[in-house]
Amino acid sequence: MTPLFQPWLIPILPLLGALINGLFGKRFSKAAVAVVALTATALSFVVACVQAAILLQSGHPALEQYYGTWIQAGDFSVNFGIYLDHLSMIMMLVVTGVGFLIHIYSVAYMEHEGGYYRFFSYLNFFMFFMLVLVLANNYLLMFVGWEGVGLASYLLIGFFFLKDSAANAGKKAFITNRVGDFGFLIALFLLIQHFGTLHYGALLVVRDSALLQMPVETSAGVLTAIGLLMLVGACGKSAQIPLYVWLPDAMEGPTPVSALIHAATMVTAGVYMVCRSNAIFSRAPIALLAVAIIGTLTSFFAATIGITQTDIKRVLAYSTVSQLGYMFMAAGVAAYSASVFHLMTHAFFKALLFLGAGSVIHGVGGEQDMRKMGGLRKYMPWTFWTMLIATLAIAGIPPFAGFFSKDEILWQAFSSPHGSKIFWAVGLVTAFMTSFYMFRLIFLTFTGEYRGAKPDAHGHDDHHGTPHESPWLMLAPLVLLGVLSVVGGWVGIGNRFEHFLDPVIQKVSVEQSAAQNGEAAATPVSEGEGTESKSTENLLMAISVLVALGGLGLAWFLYVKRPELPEQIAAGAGGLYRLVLNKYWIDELYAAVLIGPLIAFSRVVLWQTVDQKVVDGTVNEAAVAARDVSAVIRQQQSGLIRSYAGWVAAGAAAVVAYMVWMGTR
Amino acid sequence: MHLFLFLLFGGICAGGAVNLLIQRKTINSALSLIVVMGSLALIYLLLGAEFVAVVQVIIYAGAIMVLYIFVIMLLNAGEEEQAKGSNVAKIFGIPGLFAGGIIGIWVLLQHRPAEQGVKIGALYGPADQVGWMLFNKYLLAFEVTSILVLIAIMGAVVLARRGNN
Amino acid sequence: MSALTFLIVAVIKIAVTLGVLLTVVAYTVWLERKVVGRMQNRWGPSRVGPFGLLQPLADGIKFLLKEDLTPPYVEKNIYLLAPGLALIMALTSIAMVPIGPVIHLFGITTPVQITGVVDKFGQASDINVGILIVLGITSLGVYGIALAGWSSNSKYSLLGSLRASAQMVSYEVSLGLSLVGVLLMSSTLSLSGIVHAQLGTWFGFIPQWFIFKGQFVAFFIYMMAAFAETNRIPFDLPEAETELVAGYHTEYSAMKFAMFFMAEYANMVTVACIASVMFLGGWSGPPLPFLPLAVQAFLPLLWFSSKIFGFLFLYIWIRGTLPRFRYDQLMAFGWKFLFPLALANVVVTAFFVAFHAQWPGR
Amino acid sequence: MIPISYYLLLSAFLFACGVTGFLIKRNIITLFMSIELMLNGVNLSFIAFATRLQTLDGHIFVFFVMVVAAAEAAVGLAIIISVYRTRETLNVDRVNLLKL
Repeated sequence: MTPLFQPWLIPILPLLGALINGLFGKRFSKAAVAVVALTATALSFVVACVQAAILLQSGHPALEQYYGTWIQAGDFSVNFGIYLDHLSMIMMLVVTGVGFLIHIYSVAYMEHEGGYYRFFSYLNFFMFFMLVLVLANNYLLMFVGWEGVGLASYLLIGFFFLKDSAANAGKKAFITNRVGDFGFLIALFLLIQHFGTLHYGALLVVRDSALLQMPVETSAGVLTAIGLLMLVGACGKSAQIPLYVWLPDAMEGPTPVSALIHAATMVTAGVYMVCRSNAIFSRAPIALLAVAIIGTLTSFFAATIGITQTDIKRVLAYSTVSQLGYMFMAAGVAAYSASVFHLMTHAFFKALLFLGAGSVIHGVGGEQDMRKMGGLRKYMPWTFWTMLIATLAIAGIPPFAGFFSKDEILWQAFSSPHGSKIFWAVGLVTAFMTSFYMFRLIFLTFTGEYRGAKPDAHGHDDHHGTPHESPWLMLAPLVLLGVLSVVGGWVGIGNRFEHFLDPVIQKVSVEQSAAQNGEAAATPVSEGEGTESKSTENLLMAISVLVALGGLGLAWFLYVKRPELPEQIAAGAGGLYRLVLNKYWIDELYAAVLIGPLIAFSRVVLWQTVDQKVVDGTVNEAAVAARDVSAVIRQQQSGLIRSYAGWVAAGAAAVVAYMVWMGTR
Repeated sequence: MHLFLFLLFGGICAGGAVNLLIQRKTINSALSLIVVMGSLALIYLLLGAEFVAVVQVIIYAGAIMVLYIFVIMLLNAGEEEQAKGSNVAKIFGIPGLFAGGIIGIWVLLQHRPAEQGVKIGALYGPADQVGWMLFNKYLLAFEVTSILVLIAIMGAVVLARRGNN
Repeated sequence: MSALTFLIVAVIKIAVTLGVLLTVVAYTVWLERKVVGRMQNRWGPSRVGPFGLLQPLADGIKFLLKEDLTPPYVEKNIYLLAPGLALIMALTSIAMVPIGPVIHLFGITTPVQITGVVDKFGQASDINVGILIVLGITSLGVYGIALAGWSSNSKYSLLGSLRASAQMVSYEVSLGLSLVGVLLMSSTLSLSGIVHAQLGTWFGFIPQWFIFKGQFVAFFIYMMAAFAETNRIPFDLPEAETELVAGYHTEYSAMKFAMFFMAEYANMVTVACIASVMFLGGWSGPPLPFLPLAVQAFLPLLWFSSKIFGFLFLYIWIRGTLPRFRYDQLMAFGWKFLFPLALANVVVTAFFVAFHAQWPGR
Repeated sequence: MIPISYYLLLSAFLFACGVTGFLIKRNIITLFMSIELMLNGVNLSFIAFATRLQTLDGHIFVFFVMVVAAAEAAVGLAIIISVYRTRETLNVDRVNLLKL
């Protein structure tokens, strides 16, 4: 293997940056902190590019490197190691690349915030764990990264920890994620119990591994259980129903954090995990179906909420949830390539959207309500154009990146043997809504007249005065991401990307399929062949483009042509509107159904009964009993040496007497 | 002859031990103890343990008891004072002691028929053999003891030194 | 040898040795006064008899006739016990010392040593832990001094005996260790055995004494420790007359005082005996074949007494030369100089003994 | 030929005297001396058994007992001195702060 293959550098560099900034950053100037963080990330990106090139040139499906044993317990062992294949390569490049751009953006964005070094230390810290998650060669190491990004996410959501809402949002994200982790952990236990290893190679790749030899489960079985539990974990991390509630609140964090963690990278960890575990899911159709259903539902559900939100970041947050739902839907129909493809393009345009939103918020002095914006196009043209590109991308209008990936997903949902027309239909409706709310955002923010606070007559506070364009340091990442949002999807032209992940996908062999049922075995597993399906695909492509344009048009009609109409519709819809505006009262539902009873149960049963009466009572009674007994016994502890000696002598005499008695019996 | 010597020195020994108990003055008790040790050394000689006997004199009588006498002189420890103490010693200790002693004697007498006598000087215990055992079979114990003594020295120095303040 | 003969011989030996010893003690006092007198440019005793030679006799008579005072408030039993204890311990230890070789007198063969006997092979043998017994008895000698000081119920006495007991216990360590080298080389604890190990000469005239065989340092350690053990100047802190009047025997008078006095000088003689036995070859010496046979028979005794005399003279000489130490200097010297030096001597000797098996006796 | 039980009886007697002394004496120095007496009693039985069993190990044990006794005496007496300095008494019954 080439000596340049040193993938361990990729996670270690951000860790170094985090350590340097975390330990000494307080004494550094802001410039020095920024240099350290940026250098670490940039170097990491460069190394990642080199490693990717090595992988592609080597011709191997995967490269692996070991760094030592972590756990050794009987036959079970866990290593530190890095596993680089096409899947982790894409993730790695996205994480380091987008991460680097967002680091640049943050330098300017966080300029006036306190805890500058802390922020960059956390950010690098997050990069480290995200890369551990992505590059790990076994599930346990992946879990380390999984938990680590959770921690970093918690720290960064609660970055403005003086604000109650930020601190609470951090806690909410953390606790919600714990529910998911619970499922993931149990899945790992099951894997250990049934297969005795967590190593990707031994588990998922080696031809004769026990897992790959298992037949497809027609009814619920071990793999189904593992898959469903993994899905729980993925739902937590990737904000899917029913664990999505933390993501919108996570917008309390600084905007670059939302862009990096809650749009481009961390939240896609669930998708990555499902794709990584494709061998498991492919053999557990029920779990796969659950993935697809949850993904579809989430994407639709979040899109409806997105339509009514007025906070610019929350619209994007629900949009993220919705897009993640898309990815799950793709994974659920066994179109892992499409899923990862969308993951990549989404990382580009959603990061761009968030950064643009950040730029907007920065430009209008911290305002996040879209109703108080408007007409910003002339104040911040760069931001407008880049955001427009991102919006076109997410809406799925060719030739922007989102079109290719989203179209791929819809086609797979339609045509895949695991897919269904229902998924396709719901996805299409969602695409329409996506297009609608995204253009609603653009029109509300950038067109019409500025509705925010008018500039002060004296203009003494320019930060809260006239909206202004952001500094070039923030715009440069926007432009770069804008370019990527345009061209990022082109790799998918002609289905080139469709087979990109094939080395990673462990196809269900024919015999295993035969074990499932004869009908499925009769259909070719490799899908999408023949001119008929090609024409269908083109037709579907046209439909989805039309739908996207329809969303655009509706948004234009409602928010540019007849801006008074939305109010009337909202009033007309009445209850439905309020229901959607308040996010279906899901948070309140959780509070009433889960949290309230839990707290009441904890208070009455656990605290007042178990803890106070049983535990405390036992302890107290034990102490009281000990005190009472001691009060009697301590009489003999007179402090007089000779009385002690007397006791010793008496005891010795007793022992001697006993021994004599035993000896003469 | 040997029995006579044993009874003589044993008697002196026992008398010294009893005297230690009876005497009220600490110095007299100490002198009785020296007598006990000296007569024990002679009994060791009877048993053939000449090296042990001499060492008994040098270490016990010559060093340890000198230390006791020294401390008695230093602290001018005169008559024992009468104070009301714990009765536990009297209630349990002495009866226990008597019981133990009676049981012990009884056991010894029980086993008498089976026992063999000890000839005077039956075991020749010269210094070189003792030394050989000490530095071979019991080397570890010897070294550990040296550490113990070192610690004891340090402890004594620390304890006996007047406080700095 | 029948038991009766043995008993008679033993009694004779004891009587002769004790008599000689007491005479030597008495005349050591005379010698000291005379020599110190000359060193200080005065005459010393000169009135009683020629050269004052009868002075010890006169002293003895005086001690016997003086009133025997017993001060009030003393611990009477111990007060009376102490001088006897001191003297007995001092006189007993001479019993182990081999004064001469085996002699044949009136058809009886016996070594000139109280505890020595001749076994059935005609070899002289004595107690095989003899040197240890001497050390043990010497170590018991401290009781006389300690008890005397304490029972006198006097501050001077108490201070003196405190000093004495601390000093003697301390220096006993160095004293014992200085002998270990000799014991290692002779590989016996028997005093006559040690003397036998030093018989023989190099080149016909240099005697193979241990002092010439590498125990030079040990000899000087022994000497200094012995001075302290016997409470002699420069280590006579326990009876420092300028500070403590007379130290532990301040309250003693007449014969009881004389007993302490005799004990001290007897100890000096014992120490000299041990020194000559351990380091200077005991009764051995260079052969003088040119002397008549009758004189040659007495040569061992002659060598032995001359060594004792030389040692005693050294005692007196040093008394006339050196001032007294301070007490802390005394303890520091004992623990910080003599003790480590003696240890080092033991280690070095052990090293050589282990690596040169050709030493005599191995 | 002296039966070994004689030695053992003497040993037991010395030990018992030591225990009794420890129990009835009040002077802390006397207590230490009682301990020495007990140790001596034990030593006697060691030597007696060594002679009886024709092995020198008993002698070795006696040496160790002596060394330990010496160490104990050194430390113990140092403790006594420091106790006397602070409490001005040698009566163990007055040195009883270590209670309750």
